[in-house]
Amino acid sequence: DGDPESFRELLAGDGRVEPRDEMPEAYRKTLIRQIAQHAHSEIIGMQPEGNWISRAPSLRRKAILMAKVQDEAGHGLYLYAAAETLGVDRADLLDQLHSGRQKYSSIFNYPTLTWADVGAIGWLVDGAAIVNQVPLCRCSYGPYARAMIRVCKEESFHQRQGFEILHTLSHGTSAQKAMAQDAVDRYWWPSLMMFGPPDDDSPNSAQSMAWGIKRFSNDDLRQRFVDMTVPQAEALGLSLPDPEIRWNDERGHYDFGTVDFTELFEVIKGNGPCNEQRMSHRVRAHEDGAWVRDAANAYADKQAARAARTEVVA
Amino acid sequence: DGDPESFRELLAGDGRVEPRDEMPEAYRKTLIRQIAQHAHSEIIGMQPEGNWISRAPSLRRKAILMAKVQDEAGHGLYLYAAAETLGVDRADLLDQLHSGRQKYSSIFNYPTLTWADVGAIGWLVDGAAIVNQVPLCRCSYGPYARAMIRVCKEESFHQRQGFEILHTLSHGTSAQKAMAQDAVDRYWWPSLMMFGPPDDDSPNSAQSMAWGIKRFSNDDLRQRFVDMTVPQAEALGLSLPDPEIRWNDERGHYDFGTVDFTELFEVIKGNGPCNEQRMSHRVRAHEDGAWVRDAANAYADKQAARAARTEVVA
Amino acid sequence: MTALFDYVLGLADDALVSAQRMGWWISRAPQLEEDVALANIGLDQLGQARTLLAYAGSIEGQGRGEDDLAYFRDEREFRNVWLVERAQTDFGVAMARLLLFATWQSELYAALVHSTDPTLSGVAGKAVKEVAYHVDHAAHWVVRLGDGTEESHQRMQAALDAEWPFLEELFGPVDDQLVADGVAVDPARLRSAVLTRIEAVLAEATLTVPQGRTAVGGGRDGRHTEEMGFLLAELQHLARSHPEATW
Amino acid sequence: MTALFDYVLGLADDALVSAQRMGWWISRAPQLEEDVALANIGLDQLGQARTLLAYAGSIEGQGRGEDDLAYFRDEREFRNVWLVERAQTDFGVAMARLLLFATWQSELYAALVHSTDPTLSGVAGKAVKEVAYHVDHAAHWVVRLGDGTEESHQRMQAALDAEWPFLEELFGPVDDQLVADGVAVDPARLRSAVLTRIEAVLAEATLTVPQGRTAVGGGRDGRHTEEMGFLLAELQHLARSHPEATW
Repeated sequence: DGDPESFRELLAGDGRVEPRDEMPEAYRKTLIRQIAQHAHSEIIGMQPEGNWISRAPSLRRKAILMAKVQDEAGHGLYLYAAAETLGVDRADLLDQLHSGRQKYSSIFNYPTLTWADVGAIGWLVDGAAIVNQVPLCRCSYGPYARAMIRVCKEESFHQRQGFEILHTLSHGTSAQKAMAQDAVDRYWWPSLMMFGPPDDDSPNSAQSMAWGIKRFSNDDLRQRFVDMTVPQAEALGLSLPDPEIRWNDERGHYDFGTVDFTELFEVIKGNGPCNEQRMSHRVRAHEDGAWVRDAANAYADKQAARAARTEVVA
Repeated sequence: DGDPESFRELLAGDGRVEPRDEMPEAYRKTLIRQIAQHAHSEIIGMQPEGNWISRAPSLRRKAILMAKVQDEAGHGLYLYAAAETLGVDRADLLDQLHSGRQKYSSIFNYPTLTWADVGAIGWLVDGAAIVNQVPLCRCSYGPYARAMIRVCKEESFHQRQGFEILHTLSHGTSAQKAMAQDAVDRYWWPSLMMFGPPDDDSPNSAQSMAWGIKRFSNDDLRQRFVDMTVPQAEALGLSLPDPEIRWNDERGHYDFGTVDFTELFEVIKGNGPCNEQRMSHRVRAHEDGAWVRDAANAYADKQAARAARTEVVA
Repeated sequence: MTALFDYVLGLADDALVSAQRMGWWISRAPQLEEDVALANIGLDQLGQARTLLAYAGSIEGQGRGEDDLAYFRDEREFRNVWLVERAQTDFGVAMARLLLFATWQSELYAALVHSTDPTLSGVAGKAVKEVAYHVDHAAHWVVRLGDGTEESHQRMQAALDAEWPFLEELFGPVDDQLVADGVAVDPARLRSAVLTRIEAVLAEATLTVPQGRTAVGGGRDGRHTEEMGFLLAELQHLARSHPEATW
Repeated sequence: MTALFDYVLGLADDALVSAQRMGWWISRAPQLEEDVALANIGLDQLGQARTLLAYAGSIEGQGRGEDDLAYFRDEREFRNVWLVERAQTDFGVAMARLLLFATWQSELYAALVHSTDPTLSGVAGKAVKEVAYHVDHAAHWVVRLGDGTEESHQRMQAALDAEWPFLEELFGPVDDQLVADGVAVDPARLRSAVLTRIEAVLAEATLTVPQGRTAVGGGRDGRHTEEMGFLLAELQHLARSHPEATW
């Protein structure tokens, strides 16, 4: 194809593409879309867990949860910064989120109904995110890869915290154990959907793999997540809501049931339980903050003008 | 004085002044101010108790409380209607409330901090209101007197319900009993202030008594309230926060301590715990409802126009 | 038995949660008459809830009364639809919601009058009269706001559009056997009558019948919106703070 | 002993309740950096609260820990000031409130570093650094909003006017003996330093120092605003729903 020679050499040698390197426009656009969607997911992802900050059942858990949701805001910042190295700016990306032209991960369109959901999100959703993201630490685009390294470190911390919440619940009162099981029952299948559609229904994967943005197929990553999670569920003393899960000695993997992707497509289309709520919460926060951002800009302009005046006088 | 002869005869014969009867302008103005203040008190008075509707500790209590606050709205309606017979309208009176030109009873500027406060308001505040209002059932102005008869009937029902709440609490757990005592401690003195300043500091009372609007002096009513309430407190097993209360055989009344009216005057000036909150709640409700009232008027106009058109055609 | 418990609880929780939200309006209504009216409606609903909860408790047979069920169940055990549980915001929204809910309740209770379950039939006989007033009241306002000013027309249409997605959940299935036994009413059977009545009101109100998305729902299975937990925190906090107390 | 318990509880509850309100902003801030910053501030306050509550529990000596005190006290037992307990509404209000609170905390903890009570002195030593950042952050925004646009200037002034009445309660008296013993700091002694610092920020922000009414207060005696009960319902509902549980 017509990709720049330098770009092809970098990819061939498993090197990193940096912002000033030449790169194909399609590569740049794909990255912007993917990084933006990832960033948007972090900030929309603040909502379902943020929903429990005021109600966390102990002060220690409240502190851990506040810190976790704060980390998600931080991840959003790293990722928007990585996207900005590709020549877009955060305000435009946010506009695209708010107008629905760019997406965020559908998993955040499910509600957190109980405290155990905070645990399930940490364990399953962050767990799935890590499986998705660890390969991105070796992504061909340098700023994205470096952002992912920081993100993954914190995510694995969050995943352990989620596991710990569920462990405490499943070893607590019977009501607590039931709460934990219920959360896992509700979050299991949506977590499997986080890896995207099956490989034979994933049109853009091949190009992303050729570009070194994607390293493994959706189904491979999904299998890796299942293999990692099934023993953890046993350690928790909780069941997974799939009677077909069993170890397959021949494959060296766990078999599992068929994911019903029609639900995922409904949620992506906007028909999940919380799509409207998540977007309107986000847009309201943005609109309510407009006067503050305007003021900060106006103040910066005034300060710059004052500094210029001082220089002229001096 | 220059009062109309018919008016003087009515008063002398303990008759009722009706809307079409001649009456002195000062009499009319005094009544408007008093009835409006009374009506305003009913609607502002919905707030402190309304504060507990969503949190009432049993469904039965929730129903009783909703019905009670509803009654207060109803009392407001009777009283605004009574005021309207004097040639003002409700919208103007509400404007005067909202702009601070007319007052409401200062007792509603105290917060309801616990469920027991709902009981204390019923028992003490409604109790004091009844003592104030029973004589008004014989007020010289007919529409006001008739409104008060309806109000007093319901108030005495409310007073019993408040007593019953406190009785249940004071015979409940130790935390419940403490809650009841605390509420009575906080509401006792403000309730005594509901009868207004001492007689020698109550400039308008003489004229109101001459006009048959007021039948007893502030201090007489206050004494009546104390005499009624002290035995009820004993029946509740709760103490009143005044060490000077004791039966005076000679007077045939209970003695009680000196009311510190500086607090009342502060609250009247706007410096009570909730003045700002009560007014802003009320004004917000009114402003939020403006489009609804406008729509109702516009619809009524359209309907009238349609009816007129039909008549012309017919 | 469990099916009947669940069915009764669904009806009870709809009424309880709606009453809880209705109570918010008292002292916040656009005019004093409306404080009175909305309190009335809330009281009717609360009364329905109390009778139905007491009945659910007796079906269960474990000694739980209306307050045990209202104050000591967790969110996932509540069976009400999403329509009634979201916070009150705007009077137009409140009237749109009440129109949908009360019209459905009206058709439901009219049919439940003939339930083979004598308690349900009795509850329905009383409720059907109350709910008729609720429908009238909501319709009164929907017409005035729809055919009032330019602003009120727009706000009423927006309110209706916002509430409409929550209507469908009311027609969700209930236990087949209960329907076969004539105890319960199949909600799907009510759809056309409910829609006909609502659409007649909307036509008079010069409003457009909304099209489009349906909310996911799930309240009958205890899957609620994220607003439900905050509603329960407020409803239950005092009672749960004094678990030994009577009130 | 009881006086020390009350004193420590007052400081703890200020921090706890402020943290609880600060948490509301996370996912609602005007920009992402601010979600991070306000979470940080809330976390610092929550950390202060936890240490102080644990210390209060040990003073009391009845085995109550931080969670017993946070989740199982009733409203009348909370000792925080009114400034921190009212709901969050607007970013300008949040920054006005934080400026007042953090400046006061800053002077308080700077003085408490010299407390004869080693635990308080230790808490103060850590808190004084955290709080310096809170003051800077609030001042940063108060200046930008005050000296930003016409709209932001008006909103910031209105926010400041709304919060100012709650400042005075922070200077209310504490137990004389504790002050005499060098355990506690007399808050009245902090007034002029606090006002001087705040007024310097307001001058830079082109804002006017408000005059006028003082809120009644009473938080130190457990007399709160009517918003406090709703805050506690949310804070405590889950813990109170499972009194036997550990988390």
